[in-house]
Amino acid sequence: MISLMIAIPLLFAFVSIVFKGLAKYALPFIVLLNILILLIASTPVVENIGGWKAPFGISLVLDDASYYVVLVVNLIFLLLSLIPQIIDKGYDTIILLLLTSTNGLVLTGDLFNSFVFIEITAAAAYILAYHRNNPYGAFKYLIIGGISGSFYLLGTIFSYVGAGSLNMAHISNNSFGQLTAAIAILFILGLGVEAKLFPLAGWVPDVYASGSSLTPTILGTAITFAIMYLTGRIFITVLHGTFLDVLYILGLLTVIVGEVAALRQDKLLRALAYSSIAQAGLVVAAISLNNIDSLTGAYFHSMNDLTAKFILFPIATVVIKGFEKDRLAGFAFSVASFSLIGFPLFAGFRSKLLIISSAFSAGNYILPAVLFFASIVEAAYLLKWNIKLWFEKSDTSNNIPWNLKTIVLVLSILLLIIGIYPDLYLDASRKIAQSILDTQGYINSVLGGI
Amino acid sequence: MTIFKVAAVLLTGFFVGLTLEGIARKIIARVQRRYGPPWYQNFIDVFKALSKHGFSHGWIFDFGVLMALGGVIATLSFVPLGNLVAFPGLDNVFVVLYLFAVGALGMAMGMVGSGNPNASIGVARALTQMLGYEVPYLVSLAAIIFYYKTSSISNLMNLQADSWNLFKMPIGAAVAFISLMGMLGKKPFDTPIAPAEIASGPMVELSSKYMGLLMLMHTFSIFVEISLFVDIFLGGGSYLVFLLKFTVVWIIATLISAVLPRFRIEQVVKFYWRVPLGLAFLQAFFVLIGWVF
Amino acid sequence: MSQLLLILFIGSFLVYLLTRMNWIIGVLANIGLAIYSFYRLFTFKVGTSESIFSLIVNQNGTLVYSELSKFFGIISLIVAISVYFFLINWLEKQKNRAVFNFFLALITASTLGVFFSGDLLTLYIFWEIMLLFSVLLVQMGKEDSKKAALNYLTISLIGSYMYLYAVFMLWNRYGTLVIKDIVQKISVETSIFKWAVLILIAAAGIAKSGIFPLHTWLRTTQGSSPDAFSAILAGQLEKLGAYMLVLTVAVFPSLKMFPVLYGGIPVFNYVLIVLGMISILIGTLMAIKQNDMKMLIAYSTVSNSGYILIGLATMDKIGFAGGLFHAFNHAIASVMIFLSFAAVIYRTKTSKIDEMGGLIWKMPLTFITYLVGIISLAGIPPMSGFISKWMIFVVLVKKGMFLTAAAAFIGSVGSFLYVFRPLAGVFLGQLKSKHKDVKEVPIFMLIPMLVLVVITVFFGVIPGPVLNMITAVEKELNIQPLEHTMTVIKSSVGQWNTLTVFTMFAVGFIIAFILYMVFPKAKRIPLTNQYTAGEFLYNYDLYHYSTRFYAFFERLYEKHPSVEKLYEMFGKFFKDIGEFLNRWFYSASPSAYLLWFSIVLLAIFWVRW
Amino acid sequence: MSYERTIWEKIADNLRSRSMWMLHYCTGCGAVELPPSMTSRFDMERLGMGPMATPRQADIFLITGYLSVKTLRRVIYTYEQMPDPKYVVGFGSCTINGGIYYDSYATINRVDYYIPVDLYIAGCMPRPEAIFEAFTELMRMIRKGEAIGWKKYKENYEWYKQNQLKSLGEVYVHDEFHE
Repeated sequence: MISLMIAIPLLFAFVSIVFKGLAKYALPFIVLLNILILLIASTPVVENIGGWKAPFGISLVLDDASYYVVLVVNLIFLLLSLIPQIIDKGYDTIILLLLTSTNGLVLTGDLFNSFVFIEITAAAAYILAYHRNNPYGAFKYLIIGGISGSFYLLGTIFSYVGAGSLNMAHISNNSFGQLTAAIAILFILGLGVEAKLFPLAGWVPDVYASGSSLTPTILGTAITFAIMYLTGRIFITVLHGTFLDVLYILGLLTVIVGEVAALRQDKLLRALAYSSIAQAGLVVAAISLNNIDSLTGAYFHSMNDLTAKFILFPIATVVIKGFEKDRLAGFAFSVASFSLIGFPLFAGFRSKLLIISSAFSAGNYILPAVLFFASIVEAAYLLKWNIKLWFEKSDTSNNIPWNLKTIVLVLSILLLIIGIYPDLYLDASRKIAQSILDTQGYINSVLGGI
Repeated sequence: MTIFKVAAVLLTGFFVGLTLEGIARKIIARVQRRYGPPWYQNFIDVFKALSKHGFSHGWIFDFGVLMALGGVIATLSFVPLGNLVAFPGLDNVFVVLYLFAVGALGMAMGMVGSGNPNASIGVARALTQMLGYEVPYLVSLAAIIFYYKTSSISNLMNLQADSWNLFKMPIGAAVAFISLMGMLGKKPFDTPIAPAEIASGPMVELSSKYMGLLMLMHTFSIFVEISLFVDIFLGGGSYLVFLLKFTVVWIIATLISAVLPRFRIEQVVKFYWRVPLGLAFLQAFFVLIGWVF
Repeated sequence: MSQLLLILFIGSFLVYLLTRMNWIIGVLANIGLAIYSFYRLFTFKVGTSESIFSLIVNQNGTLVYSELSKFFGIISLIVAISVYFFLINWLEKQKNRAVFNFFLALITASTLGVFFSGDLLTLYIFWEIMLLFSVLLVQMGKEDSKKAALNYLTISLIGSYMYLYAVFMLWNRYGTLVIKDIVQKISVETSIFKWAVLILIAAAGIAKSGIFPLHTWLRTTQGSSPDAFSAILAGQLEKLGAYMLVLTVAVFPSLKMFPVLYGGIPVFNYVLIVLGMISILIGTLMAIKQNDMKMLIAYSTVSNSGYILIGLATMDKIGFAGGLFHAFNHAIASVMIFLSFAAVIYRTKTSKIDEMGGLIWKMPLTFITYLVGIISLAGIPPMSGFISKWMIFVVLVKKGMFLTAAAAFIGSVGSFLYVFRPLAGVFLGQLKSKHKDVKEVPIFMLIPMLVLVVITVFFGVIPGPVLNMITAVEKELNIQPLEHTMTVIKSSVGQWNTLTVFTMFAVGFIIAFILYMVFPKAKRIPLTNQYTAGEFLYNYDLYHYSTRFYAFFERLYEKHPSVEKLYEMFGKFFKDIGEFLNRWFYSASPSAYLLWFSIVLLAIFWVRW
Repeated sequence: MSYERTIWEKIADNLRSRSMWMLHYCTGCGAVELPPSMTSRFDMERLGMGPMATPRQADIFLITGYLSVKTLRRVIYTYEQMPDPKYVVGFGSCTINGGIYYDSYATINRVDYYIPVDLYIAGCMPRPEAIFEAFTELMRMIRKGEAIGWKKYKENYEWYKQNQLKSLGEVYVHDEFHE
């Protein structure tokens, strides 16, 4: 059943090449179909493609973690489909392709299969990066993306050599001595570029700030969330937490560098790009603490961040001058930026609180200090933009389409509600954290008790 | 009962103050080998000034002068003269010094209210000079209060029955005397009233009656300052002994001021915050480690 | 209490809607809210505690109504009511009024929230709400208020995040956040832990009340924020800093926790006293230099916060009472001064001292408010300001702390200088020709000013009621209470009676008045009839001494190291790093990306193998 | 001729005679005679007299030399700034009849036409003895109430004003640059 979630969008992607305008209007129905499948399926479901049993064939795993991640990703695509005007002419097939590969990325239980889906996502991302003629940025992203893909492949090959099979559960089942170190390094580099870690995330500002509202909205939210899930899955479930301290250091570096670089930006989109780098770094650092609270905090924070980014990026690209005309968009923009900074009564505050308390209980005093430094700098430049957009005298601001305005408003109210009753996001992220952490449960459900 | 005491204090301040000012002019004359005016010359000057028809610059000008004279009279009533103490328990050192500031602020406000920039420059100089001499004075007083554990002037007076503070804390007394010269506005420190530079500073627009009231205020303030010094450093004693000590201190101050030229205003603050303040801290340090003779 | 806070928050939304309709009704609603909460403050029974929404999963936020919160609540509401009354006419010239009113109502609500909060996290939440909305309010001022607002935000955030760090350290070690339980646990603590926690908590108080290291935001924020708001900022928000300092010094029993260093003062308090001394000196010396009158009073706030901190940190029955009373006096005095400045700016559209002069003839009532305000701020006897300064002097001298006493004396005499500069430059002297037709401010702006004048004079003469409240606070924090009657203040070193001082001043004034009436009446001459050494003057605007008023004194410390430039350097340093990062890592060529890629690979290899 | 005076006026005049504060209008060569009269040989202070910086505090207005059209304006302006009762003493022959410059187009020959002068001291710069003789004479006049120049100025103010305008054109110079 769940393989349909990959097959149908792929099918429609090819069909849409033939009928030009079809895909843009089919997208919502496909996503609704996916969500329907998800609602029917009760976790955990393991589906072996082509009938081959687990360690040999490719198996799609739908346990608590991947269930919620796929749900969130599909919801984002649903929201994206509700604002068709930002999807330009040829790009609806790319969006469908992206949907297929993200679903595949999350659902797959097989390492090589995840490599294939990462490559497809990356390919779709290169084309998206080219949106609104940003050739040099896309080219740079292509080069570094290709290299990281090859390292990811090397990692899969090494783990195949070590464990004898490509199935994640099977790999995590038997340890292979000092080979794990090599595998961990390769995976760090493979995922590092996509997870926007410090030295590897050079491409992010040029791609996100290329002026198109489609690229950052989808890349910054859905893809980042899927990659965060994959990092968690590989480094904790599969590799049992080797080299997590390296990830921790890279994550901290990313937070500091992302914030400091953001302070200097004089264009809003670039500043938001740096902010997403910093938030990604923070989530990676929280994941690398490797206990239930920090993981919950990490995913809760990642969800808040993607909700806020889904509001900030479209408004930032559409609204050039101030909010004099449309106060609602301004209200949503302010709520999103306050939640990003972590002011109380907003969603961001709850997740930062959780991360800090988990860091303290884990006896780690550095992460909170870095987090506070990051929030101070973030507050400085986000409020600078808020003030500039709200209170600058400005008459030439093109008006925001009505459907974008409603979505953005709904999301900002959602942020406010989460701020006071966080159960919606908190339970989801707690379930993701639990299922990532208990590797034994994952192995039993996939390998069926061998 | 206190009304008579207060009246006695004020009348002493008036008569003794003016006669001593006359004597001071006589001394300065004799220092300059001149014959000098009669001792009652200041009485004549005050009443002559009061009897003339002057000019007023509006209600703030009058209010300032009245506030000045009223503030200084209030301060004087709190200062014990020997054993003549108007308010036994309430004469706190800080209260007297900061009540004195009411008079200073009143005069400053009135004079600047006249609208003449000479007055503003004079008042700015007076306040800066006050910043100069007030700090070492207060620090040396703090040392004494810390040593005797009381800040009421009459207690301080009675506690030095055995030997005067002048001998117990000579450095503190020296600092207080230098600050006293600043307070009196005598020659080395009379930059605010420099007649040559800013046409007698704040007093530039003071015509008849106001000039008389300001001369009265000046007399009372001199009386307050020196009686403070005498009470705290020279023991005080009975009323006549107090007046004798008062005259001696006054004559010494006049002799010093008769021969010294005028400081520039920067030099005043720089001098006060270097020499007297250093000595005051030294004295405080001695008090802390108990080196009191 | 939570019910009152709920009413206030919902009320502020109501105020927003009302002000959008008609701004006078909105302001009246705001006043109604403030008066209602002022009334409710008196009806609450001290000591009650309620729970409020829960934040961390099993931890329930608590609200406690103690004597301390009553005292500070009353101060902030007096300030709030008088400024809201002032807004009835002033708000006319302010753009987007609805948002202005809305934020003001929210700030008052969150300030009360801070005073009521029983546990550290609820305090942090209200603190952040107040901070966010005050930043949004500050930047509605003049053109450079945007930069000032960001400066204010950064420094306040540094303070509050250090505070949050301490909260989590406590939460991690003791598992509870309620202040009462933490106090028991921390007083038996031995290790370095309690030093770190208290310094971090004090940081929030230092940032908010503008003590030495974190004081640079005050000048720019007060200088450019909307005039009515700078009154709130000085009166209400500084007192939050004072409340936090009371929290660190008195609620956390510093006497029991730290070894006594000198004169019965614990080591930790001595560190705070040194900071207080430095901020007094900086505040006074910089205030003397300022030409913009609002920036001048901003620096006087730095110096007076130094006094409050020194008063509180001595933990002596006189000193602590002096610190609290000075918080009260400084709040009332600085609000009076800022309201009179707002009135002057309302009429003359400029806040530079040397562009004005002689306004007393056109705005006498504003002048009287300003005069009484500076007499109280500078600590001169008939007004209430002197009583608190007297207490601080007495305790410093009694404990033999001569360096601090010298700084306090410099601060108090220095305050004569810098409060006199606007008095002479703005109100007295020659009236500028362009201000010929300036009229007095409308009646609704005068009422709050004159009410504050009455309050200051009344508490100057009969400080009884305020001192009773302070002794109640001292009893609650088990410090030995101050002995005083309605008008006599006793201390182990000496006592004085405020009423006799006032009556003697009145007697002296009457004597002078009699002398004034007896002698011949003086002829009133116009302002331009001056002694000009025989010269004929044509432009009397120039015949006014106010630019570089204390030039000779400022020359003494002209080349002083400036902390503001230091912080600007830090800001620029961060920006340069950002520039470097962007150029080398982010907008570099693909080959550079590969270089960094391989460097990461090598680094991990080198480290892990 | 002296006006009748109340008892208080008599006492006040007595006091005024014993403490006279002077404002020196040091024009021409008369000013050089004043320092010797103040220093130790002659000591003006023993009569209660002393120099004052501003007209507001001065009783006597000493004009110590010739007056030109330009300086007369300043004299009149300062004279009107002095509080009543005020006395003017003309110093040297220049104030009496213009002295050695009597025939110049700019000199004012008789100060008396423009402001009331109570006492003249003859001499092409009188020596200090003459100054003291004049001052004691002025003290006697004040005590007797004969020094009533300031009353005369107030009573026939128009006559004085007319004289001043006749010779000066306008007392307060209006400068078109500044208006």
